Amino acid sequence: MITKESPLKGMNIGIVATVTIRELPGLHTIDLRVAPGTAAQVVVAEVLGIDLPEKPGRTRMKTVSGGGEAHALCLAPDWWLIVGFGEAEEKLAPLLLTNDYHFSIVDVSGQRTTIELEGPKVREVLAHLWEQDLREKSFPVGSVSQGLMVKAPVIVWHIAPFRYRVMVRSSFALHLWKALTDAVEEWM
Amino acid sequence: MSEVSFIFDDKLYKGQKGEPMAAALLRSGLLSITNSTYHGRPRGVAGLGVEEPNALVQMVSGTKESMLPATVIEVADGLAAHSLTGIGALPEAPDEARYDKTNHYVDTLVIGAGLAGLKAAEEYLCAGREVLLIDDQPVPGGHLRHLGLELPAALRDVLAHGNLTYLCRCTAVGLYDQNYVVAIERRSDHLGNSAPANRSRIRVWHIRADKIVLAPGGFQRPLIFANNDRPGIMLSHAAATYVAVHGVRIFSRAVVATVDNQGYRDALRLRHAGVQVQGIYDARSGAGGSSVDAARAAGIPARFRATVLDTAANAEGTLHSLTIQDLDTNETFQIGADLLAVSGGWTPIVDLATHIGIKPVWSEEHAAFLVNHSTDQLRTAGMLAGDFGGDDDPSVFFGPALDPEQSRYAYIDLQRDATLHDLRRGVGAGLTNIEHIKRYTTIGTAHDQGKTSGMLTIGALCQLNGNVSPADVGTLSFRPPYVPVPFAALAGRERGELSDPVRITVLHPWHVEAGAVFEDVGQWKRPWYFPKPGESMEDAVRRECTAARQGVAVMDASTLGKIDIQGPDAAVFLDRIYTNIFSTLPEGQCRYGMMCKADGIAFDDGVTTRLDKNHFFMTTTTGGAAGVLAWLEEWLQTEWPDLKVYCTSVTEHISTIALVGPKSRQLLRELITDIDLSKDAFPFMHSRKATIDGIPVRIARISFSGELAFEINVEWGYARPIWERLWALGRPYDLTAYGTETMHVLRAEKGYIIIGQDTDGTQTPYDLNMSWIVSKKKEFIGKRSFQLPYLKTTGRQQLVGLLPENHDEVIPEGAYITVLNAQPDKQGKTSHIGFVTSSYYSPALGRAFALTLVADGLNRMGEVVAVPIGKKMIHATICDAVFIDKENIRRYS
Amino acid sequence: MLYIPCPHCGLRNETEFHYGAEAGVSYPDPKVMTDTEWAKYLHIRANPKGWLAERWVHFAGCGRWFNLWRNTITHEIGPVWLPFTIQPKATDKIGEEDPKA
Amino acid sequence: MTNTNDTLPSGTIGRRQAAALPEQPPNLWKPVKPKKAYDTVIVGGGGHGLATAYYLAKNHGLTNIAVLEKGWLAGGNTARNTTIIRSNYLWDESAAIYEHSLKLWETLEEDLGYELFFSQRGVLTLAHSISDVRSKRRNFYANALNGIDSEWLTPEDVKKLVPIINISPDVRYPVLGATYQPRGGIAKHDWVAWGYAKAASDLGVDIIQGIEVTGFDIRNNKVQGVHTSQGTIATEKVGLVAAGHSSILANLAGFSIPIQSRPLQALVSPLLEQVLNTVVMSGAVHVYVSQAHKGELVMGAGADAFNSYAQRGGFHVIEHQLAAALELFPIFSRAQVLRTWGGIVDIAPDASPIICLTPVENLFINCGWGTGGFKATPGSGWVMAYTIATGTPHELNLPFTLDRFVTGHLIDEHGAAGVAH
Repeated sequence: MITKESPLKGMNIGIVATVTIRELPGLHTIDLRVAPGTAAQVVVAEVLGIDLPEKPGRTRMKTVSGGGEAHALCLAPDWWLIVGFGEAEEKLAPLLLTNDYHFSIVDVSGQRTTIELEGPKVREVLAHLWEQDLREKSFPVGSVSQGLMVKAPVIVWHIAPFRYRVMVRSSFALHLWKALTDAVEEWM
Repeated sequence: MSEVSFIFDDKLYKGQKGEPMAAALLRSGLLSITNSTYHGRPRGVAGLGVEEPNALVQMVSGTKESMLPATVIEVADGLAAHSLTGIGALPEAPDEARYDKTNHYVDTLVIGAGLAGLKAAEEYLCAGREVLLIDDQPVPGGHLRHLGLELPAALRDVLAHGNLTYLCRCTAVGLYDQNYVVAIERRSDHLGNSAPANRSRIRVWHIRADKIVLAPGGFQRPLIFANNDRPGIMLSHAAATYVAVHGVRIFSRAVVATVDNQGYRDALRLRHAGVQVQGIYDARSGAGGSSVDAARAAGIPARFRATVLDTAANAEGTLHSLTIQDLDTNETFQIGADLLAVSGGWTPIVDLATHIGIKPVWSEEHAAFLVNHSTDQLRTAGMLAGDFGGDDDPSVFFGPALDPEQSRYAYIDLQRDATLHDLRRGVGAGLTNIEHIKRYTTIGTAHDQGKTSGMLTIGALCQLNGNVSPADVGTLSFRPPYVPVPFAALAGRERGELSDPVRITVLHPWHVEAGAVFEDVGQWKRPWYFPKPGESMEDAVRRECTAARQGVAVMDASTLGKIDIQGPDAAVFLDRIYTNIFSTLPEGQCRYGMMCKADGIAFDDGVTTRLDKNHFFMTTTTGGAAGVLAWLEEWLQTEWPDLKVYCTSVTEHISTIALVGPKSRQLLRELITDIDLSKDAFPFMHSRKATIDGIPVRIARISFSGELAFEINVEWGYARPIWERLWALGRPYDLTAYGTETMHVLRAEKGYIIIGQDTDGTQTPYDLNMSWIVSKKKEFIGKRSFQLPYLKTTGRQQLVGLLPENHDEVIPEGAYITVLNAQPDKQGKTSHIGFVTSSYYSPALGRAFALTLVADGLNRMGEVVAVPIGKKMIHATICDAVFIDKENIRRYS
Repeated sequence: MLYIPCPHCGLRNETEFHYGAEAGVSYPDPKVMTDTEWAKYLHIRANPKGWLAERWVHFAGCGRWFNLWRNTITHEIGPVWLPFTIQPKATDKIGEEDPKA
Repeated sequence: MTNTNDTLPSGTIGRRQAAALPEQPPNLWKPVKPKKAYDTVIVGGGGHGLATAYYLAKNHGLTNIAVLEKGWLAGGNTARNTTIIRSNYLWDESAAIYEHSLKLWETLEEDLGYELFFSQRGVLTLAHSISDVRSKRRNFYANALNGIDSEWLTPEDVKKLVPIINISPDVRYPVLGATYQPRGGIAKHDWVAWGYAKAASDLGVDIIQGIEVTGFDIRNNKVQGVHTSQGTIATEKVGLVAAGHSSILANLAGFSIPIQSRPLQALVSPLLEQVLNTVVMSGAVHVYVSQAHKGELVMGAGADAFNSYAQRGGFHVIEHQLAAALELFPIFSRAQVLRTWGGIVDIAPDASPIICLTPVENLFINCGWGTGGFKATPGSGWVMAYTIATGTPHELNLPFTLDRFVTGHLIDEHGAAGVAH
């Protein structure tokens, strides 16, 4: 039996008093591209049964069969990352074949590795490496943003109070892990 | 406060924890701290903070940082330093300290925690703003601290406010566009040997604020007179503070020379602290104000229209007596003194404001350059904005008229030993602009960047140019940083393995275990070759090559750029991007393509597979991945929005394993059982879906070696287990792993180019002998440029092969090629016809060979040419660039 | 470190963007170009002192191209607009002279 | 001539004798008011403009010349560069003109009778990857054929030359080798300009500061004069030599040039005991460093990405550069950044200069030196003077025409040079 292997295999969970850093392996993600305000977008949203937030930086959540959480992260006006929605592809595949609607779906589960940080000092730790504004009023729970962290392309997702997910391009995962565990040094 | 002991110039001193080292040294009677940089004259503490021009030290303890003013070092147990003559030293010992950075966003940033800064902070807090207050002192209050006064209760409340963050020992060093401030927080030096190990020594703050308030305060100016640099001559505010606040008791007879009321205030403080103030010599013709009256009431003799002309020193070189001059009668007289406190007026700190191009404005009323600025983004406050407080009416006076001899010892920049004499020479040489004077005299170029000498220079120029106004002279330009910042602080955590990302494939750990030697390809670490114990690189590469040509070998090609391209116009789009046609490519088949920039120069290549009618899978070079995706997006977004195409990077979603060699099919059959891998069922340049234990994979018959070869594309996470399985099955076949070097040899044997190695950014596809890939039927990016005169000239360099006479001689890559017996011209230049782009030993050929770019190469087949390597001359023959299997039997097999 | 207003993501540090030089230089029809005209398209881009209409792409963010006015002397940033929309005047926001007006 | 000895009394406390600069001459250039007319007007009083005027007077006997400077003399890139001098360029055309320049440097102090602190301490260019090594070695072989002194050094050789450099294979981008040009070095930038200014002034050239060119008097496509902030000056010939403002002047004269003006930053440390006697460049990690005569470290950074005339760049550029510098030179950890500044570099599409005739008769242009201008000062002035005096390009600047962008005959130093300080 073949099972997936993470780029961060063997990296122990980094726990300090103020921040916990852990990998969330095997997160299913797909890139959805569809022009905003088109019939295609409406139909795709219908088929997925999840409304697609129209402003980059916004996210939507829905519970899926089995009680899991699926999320739609708006990364650009015509670009959404669909997280934790395994059936998305097969649901949309037939629609794609009709060629009536112009959109694309690509499984990118391997493209990024997800690291979750949690704890009272999580924002201070991230601020060492993340140049964007993390203030609650600028980046509240439910916000998502793309950018660079120690030169690695990442998606930062404020998923819950004092809990952030950093989705990093997999080839950079180990580099970012080292930088994050280094950044907690003073918050032990 | 607790008493601590520290070492200075190998002697033990006592001090109060946290007080400036300068204060402790003075209290112990150390007046003369060092000798000046060029003139070797004795110098002592003259200032109070970062403006200090003399007392530079090198730390011997801690991180051993050099060129720090003793006026800003806080004494602590275990601290040790020695004096410097203005030249620092870089210690060999590694810097063990930790340096980090942080990014901070805030509504309002207030720079300076003096009264003005604190009041501004209060104002914005009341308006409901979040405020970041930074100040370079260890405690808030600015001058209050120097006066030994406590903060008023109201301002203490400001500091306690929940919406205020206050950073002490934090210096704003640069103000940049769009309200961006870089600040340096010194966090552990003051703790001496009790600093926690995990605490960063210096933290760089990157601050972005909606509003910035500049309240930096100012520096007191000295005066220009002969021998104005002796130990015992200090800024009056500094002298009074050391005496009154830090209990310096070494002065008995003081004299004050002033041009403003500050001199009177400081005279009073000296007097109250028990120092005999023999007189205040005020260059002004008269002055009023409470401090003037108070000084008079205290019985301190004050005299107007008088100032210091010259000074004399005792045997130790410290101040002994002064010559006072009556500015009306020019009469002079001597007076003994061991302290001369000078007050030449105040200079607001305009540095930060000028960083973003704001011009300071001269105010006659304040006798200073001010920045009185107020916009939505930026506001100045306190002294900088013209609020000098006190009862002042300062005047513009920088010193008495000095004769040439006196001016040789009238110092303007004490760090640079630059004098009024030097400045006069500059003016005499015809220099009028202050920037020229600065460069001619080096004034303002030292460690203190002219914090006190700048205004003196302006003042002296005013006098030399016939008493013009400082407004006409203008200020020197200030540049970041406001105070010197160690390189290490600015490097932060970007050191060692964090200095730049290391990109690795999911198979990297396997390569490490297998003992691979790696090469850096951009940010990627790629296996270069896999030496067995005792093998040289040459041995390993020959073994790997032979395995690929005769058995079966495998490589990790996952670093290739991969782009998923979908949409009804995908084929049309690729036709415009690639020089060759893709719309005719049948589904399930692959095609090699080349891209040019609009200038017709080849910039990337790779194999693209048509998965179905509207769906393509593009591969790019490892280095070109990001650039190509950006290129595609740029054209889609900014030129062809009508095209219905979406591009998605899957570089790290899909891992690519290249299985190469005559036995590759046999081996693959054991791994892939659900599709027919036979030559006829699965021809060259075709692609098939398959599964391995239910894991979906895509197999493509793509060959970068010319051998029978398969590429296994599988989701990143599955690559390692599948790779492992391949190895288990491969044992009987003596499966061999190979790296980039072998890949290069194999592709070069077939004349396959590598963009960036066999090109240098000046080759068209024609130059690469690839006219076959340039479609005549359609438009594509770059086509027009092929018509430019120079790009279609004959005789351009073309890709051809080269075989050295000596079969074992691998010609160095980059070597230039000449005709036989080429001779240097009279300038010693030898003309060449091209150069070697790739050169290897080929086990398959049993000889060395090379790829080259040679002028008119295709018409030089068989020509014997020379490759000069130093004194040595290699002879070689130009040949076709394909060395193996010209008929391509192997890859089709 | 410029602070650049991405029309989709908001204000972001300059390091998230790539520069695209003068805005509004569209790909001409290569077939009808003289060498000189073609060379102009390839190599000549506006380089004024003052307001410049220029292109940026938010490569590290949404990946979108957009245009903005920026003053090359003060680094002041003016109006932003999307490709294929009407180019505003630099004056629309700041009240400076628009060199192209 | 290499000067390292001090001419003023030195401090004795501390570990090192303080090296001081000698006194400057009592006279530099004569302050003059502009005349109504000149034979030739040079627009731009930087190093290149002053050198052009000097060689026009010295080599071509033309002395009725004015140099017009908008600000203060040599206050542009001449005052803002890292003073690196070398000629080991890849392409034959580049190598030829930079080598010509270097040969002029080697006799310039005698020629001008002015101390320039021209110090041929050698220039190292490091390679950090296998492809980097390949291209640097190509450069090395190309130089050999062009008769330019160049050596290939192993990391161990580099370490011998620069003991403080870290050649450990463990650093992120290890030193894998280097080219070395022994005749390369540095000079004191301000003094180079002043030396040219003084010599030109002594030959009768009028050097005028604080005068801005606002337009050109062009009739029948022929330049007749320049309009300035101090009135119109008639002239037969005009040379535009104003790095950082070339596009503006070209537009005033009615034509466009393929130039983008970008900020290029540099920084300096306080005086430090000598630790570095060689110029070290690394395009791969953007480190360009030398230690000046007085003891300060002078470092160049990479150019900023966008057009700007503000003479300031982004601080992040400095931060990344220092991180890279510390990987190479751990001993720099406690060196301090004393001052940073920015210049305006004119960059052509192929990172090579433009020195040629223009669409306007008798109007000549010299620009596009990008990051390589200082080292070219003598050669640039020399060929520009020839071109203006004779009305035709010298063979050395023949390849560097505006026309090359139409024919496609670019001289692409991008691939070869990166940031070619």
